[in-house]
Amino acid sequence: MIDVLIIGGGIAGLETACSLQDLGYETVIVEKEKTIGGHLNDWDTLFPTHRPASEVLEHYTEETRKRALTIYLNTYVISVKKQADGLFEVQTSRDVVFHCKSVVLASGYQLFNAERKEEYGYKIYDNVLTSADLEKRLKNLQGEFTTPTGVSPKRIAFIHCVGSRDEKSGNHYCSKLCCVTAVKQAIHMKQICPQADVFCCYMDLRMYGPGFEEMYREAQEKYHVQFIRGRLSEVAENANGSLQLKVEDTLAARPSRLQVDMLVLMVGMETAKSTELFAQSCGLECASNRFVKTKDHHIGSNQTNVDGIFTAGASIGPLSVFDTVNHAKSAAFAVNDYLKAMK
Amino acid sequence: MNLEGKKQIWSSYQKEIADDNYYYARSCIRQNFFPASEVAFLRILREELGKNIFDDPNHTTCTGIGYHSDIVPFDTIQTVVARHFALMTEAGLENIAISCVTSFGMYTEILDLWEHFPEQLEKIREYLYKATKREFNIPKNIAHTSDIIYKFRNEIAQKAKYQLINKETGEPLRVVEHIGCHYAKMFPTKGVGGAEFPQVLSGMIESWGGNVVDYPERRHCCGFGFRNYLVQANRGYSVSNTKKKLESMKPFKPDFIVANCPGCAMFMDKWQYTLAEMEGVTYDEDGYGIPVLTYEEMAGLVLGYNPWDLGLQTHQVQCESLLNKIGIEYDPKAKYLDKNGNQLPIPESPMNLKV
Amino acid sequence: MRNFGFSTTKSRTIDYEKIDNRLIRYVLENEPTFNACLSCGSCTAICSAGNLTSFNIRRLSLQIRLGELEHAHEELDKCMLCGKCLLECPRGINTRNVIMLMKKGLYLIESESKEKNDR
Amino acid sequence: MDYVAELEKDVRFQEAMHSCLNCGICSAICPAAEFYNYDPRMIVTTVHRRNNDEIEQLLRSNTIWYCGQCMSCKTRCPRGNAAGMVIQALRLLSQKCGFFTESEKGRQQYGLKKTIGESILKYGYCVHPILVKPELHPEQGVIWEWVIQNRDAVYDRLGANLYKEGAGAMRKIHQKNLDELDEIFKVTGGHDFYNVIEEESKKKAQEMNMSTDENNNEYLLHVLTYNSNEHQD
Repeated sequence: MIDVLIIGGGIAGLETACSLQDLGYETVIVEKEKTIGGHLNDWDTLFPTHRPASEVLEHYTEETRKRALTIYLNTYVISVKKQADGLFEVQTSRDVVFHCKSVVLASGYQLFNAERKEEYGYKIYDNVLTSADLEKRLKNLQGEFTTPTGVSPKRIAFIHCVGSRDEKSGNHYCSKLCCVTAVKQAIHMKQICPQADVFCCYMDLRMYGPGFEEMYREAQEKYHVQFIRGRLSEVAENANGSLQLKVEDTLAARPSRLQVDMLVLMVGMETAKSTELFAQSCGLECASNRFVKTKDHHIGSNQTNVDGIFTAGASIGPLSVFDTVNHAKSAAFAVNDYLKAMK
Repeated sequence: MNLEGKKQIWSSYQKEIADDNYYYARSCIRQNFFPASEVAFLRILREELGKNIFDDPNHTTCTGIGYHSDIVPFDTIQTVVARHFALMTEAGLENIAISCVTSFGMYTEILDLWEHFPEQLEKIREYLYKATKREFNIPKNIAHTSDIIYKFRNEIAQKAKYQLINKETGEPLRVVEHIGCHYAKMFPTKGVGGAEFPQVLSGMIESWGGNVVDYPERRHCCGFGFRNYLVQANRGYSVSNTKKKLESMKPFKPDFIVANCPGCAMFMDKWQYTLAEMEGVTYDEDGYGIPVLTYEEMAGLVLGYNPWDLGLQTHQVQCESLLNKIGIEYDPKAKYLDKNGNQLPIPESPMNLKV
Repeated sequence: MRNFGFSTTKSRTIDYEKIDNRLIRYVLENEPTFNACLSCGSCTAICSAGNLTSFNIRRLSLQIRLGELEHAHEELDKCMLCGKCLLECPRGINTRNVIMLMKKGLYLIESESKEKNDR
Repeated sequence: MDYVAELEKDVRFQEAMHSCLNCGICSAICPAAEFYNYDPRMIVTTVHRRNNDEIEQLLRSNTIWYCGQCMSCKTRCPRGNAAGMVIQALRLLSQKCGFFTESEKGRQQYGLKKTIGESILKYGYCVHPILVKPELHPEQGVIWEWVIQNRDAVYDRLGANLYKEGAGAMRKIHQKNLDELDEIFKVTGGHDFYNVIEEESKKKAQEMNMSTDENNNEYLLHVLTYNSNEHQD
């Protein structure tokens, strides 16, 4: 009998597992991918400090190794059944059935598929990227930065709220991390392409975390990133492969036209498809944004409507690395309380 | 430009288009400016495709232009549209084929409204009965006439005499497609390919050998803008919007423009004349303008119909350069003959636009 | 050319290809804090001149960023240089100096183009 | 009058007016915003503020008459609004209240009623060759002039059935069908609405010292051709 089965080997799952192990519980992580670390593997640097994401990954790799955590890679959960005795039976793709006292859902999020915003021409116009694509490009960058069509960019635009605060995409909620990611990436682009004009088209700038506002100010003052208050309406391709953007400058109350060499779509976070399926299979309640609904928004954000199933990280909604690590730590305490009460 | 991305979008917007047995709703603007296009449409359906389509003398305007000029109340246009449904029902038909894009948008909007507000549908049923003693069924399928040509584009391609290919160079013609705003902008799922990358015309163009030109202002309105054209004092809006499109497409050197909306086809043609006469500008290299076709004319040409039967002589921008590029055989002397072969007077030439 | 009773209209669209950035460049070079403007409108809300006239310092700043200088001169003359905006700005921008630099920069641009014309 | 309450009775308003994010996605692609001093976003925000005086001001202004009804705004709005449909509701109310004659662009409703409006009932079409007179439509070009000069022969050549019995393009709409159309206008308030436009316009014409006689309709010519050119800032 395992104490805690953790679904997801991203930083939320790893942090929860480390903390629970330290509290003396036996844990097992199941991860559907072939490596641990989740989305962090694809990320170049983290806001607001611009530190390499690999540093955080290395930290968790080391902590995981030290504790010799049990991790099943390439394994996904098929079903979770709560039995009459309150214990869980978890079926996985490995033909292994796990029996455990509690489950932590740390399955995270998925990025909005930008193809759904047809008017932005993602996967149609070559120089339209997502924020995640840009991170990958930066991570693997060797030599001079060029756009997908091989141009050294003179003008770059970042588009906030792609697949967020948008009923047309089915996501009415704010993804909250895209604003600060855009500012981070804008600064990064200015650092490596100082000759380029960089624009951010935003609706509201949500600089909610420590160091965020400071970074925003740095983008304005030190890097001269230009902020246009307006949401991108459509993208089209010019004869030379550059892009024409149409966006209202709402502060001037006039339409504007912007020609750019590269466009970066700040894609929002959605509940992971696997989380949705999992929630259905074990009767977890989801909120109107399709993320898992927490039992109490303020004082029970790790608990769900099913006793014994807990959440850690972005399965409850868009969270930063900072938020995720904290949420995962508190998940460990919530599980601890539950298991203690069980004895 | 990545075609795979477009195909992905197209696959999610394939609407159902009836196979046969249509009630034909004519268009005020198309009948007026392109009567031969409606003739060609019926000919293609009946003679080339062997379909049954009923051309009813009893239907009237849908009043859509009046409605969007805000002089016809919403209840009134709904009842006029309901009358057309009644005529369709009385003819024993269930599928309606609409020639006008404004009408198509209206019919779509009205059906959507009735779905959300069933009490509105009941009210209109009462109005129609009170006014005409007629009753109606909701159509099973509504399609714009360009949807129907799109549906049978491959059948047409099999019968084609010509392809949209430059005969001299063997290169596909560069075609600008223009979709009427009310085709899919209000209800993206009701248009083939959706609102952003409509496939209805590009599907025809590609099946018939041409290449579609995607230029930055492709989605912009032709500039009709109802009251903005209908009232002379406002026409600056109309021509300025068309100019914006023409300027944007110019660097792509299109061989011709094709539209599925009758008004758009007319404006893109006539405003090229106006701009040439008013400002001395043309949007091709040689000063003749870019020929503009309706999709019926495009289909007719591909099928080898006589260009003068299709009414190309009534276009302001002359189409001969296009006919020559494709290698279409035609009799230049027959351009201004009447039905009985008598010579009509030759039209005057514009000051600046070359003919 | 023929008169049709109407003519094409100039587009109101802001075209970033064609922005005249002479004045804004001058102001930013000499008062870099102005880069940090949030367009929040605090300055305008407290503005003495704005409460009496149509003067809108937030809008004017934006117009200058967009290179629209036609009305800048007469607008700037409406400012009473009371400096209340300076107290209000959440980003601590020296708004008073910004106004002064706008005036000075505008003067420099105007005299430069006059010189060109005279030549 | 409580204008918001009036607007809310309009189904189009109910369908198209939700809370606004002020993101400007509508204005960015609006053909009218590009060529007029107009911003559909501001229309929605003004109406959303529910200030009766502000709405009345809007109903009396040129602003609501600039929209070209292309409905491009409807495609894009992230909240499912459609400024173009809110405009329709405002225009209806402006006419019902008689405010439309107070603005240059609003007064043009008379011209639209006199041309398109009357054509609908007389010919059964919104547009008819008889109405697209080259002298009123010089922009239609020399070929259109030729079409009109040789009207019957050209339409005949093109397979139309111009103003004749039976089916076909531009056929004469049978009187019984025109009667049905007329009856629909009677039952659904179409005629009443035409009358409101007519009466309010005549009042205004009198005020402006212009005749509205059938033979010398100065006011009609004025509303169709006058442009103060004050529609851009």
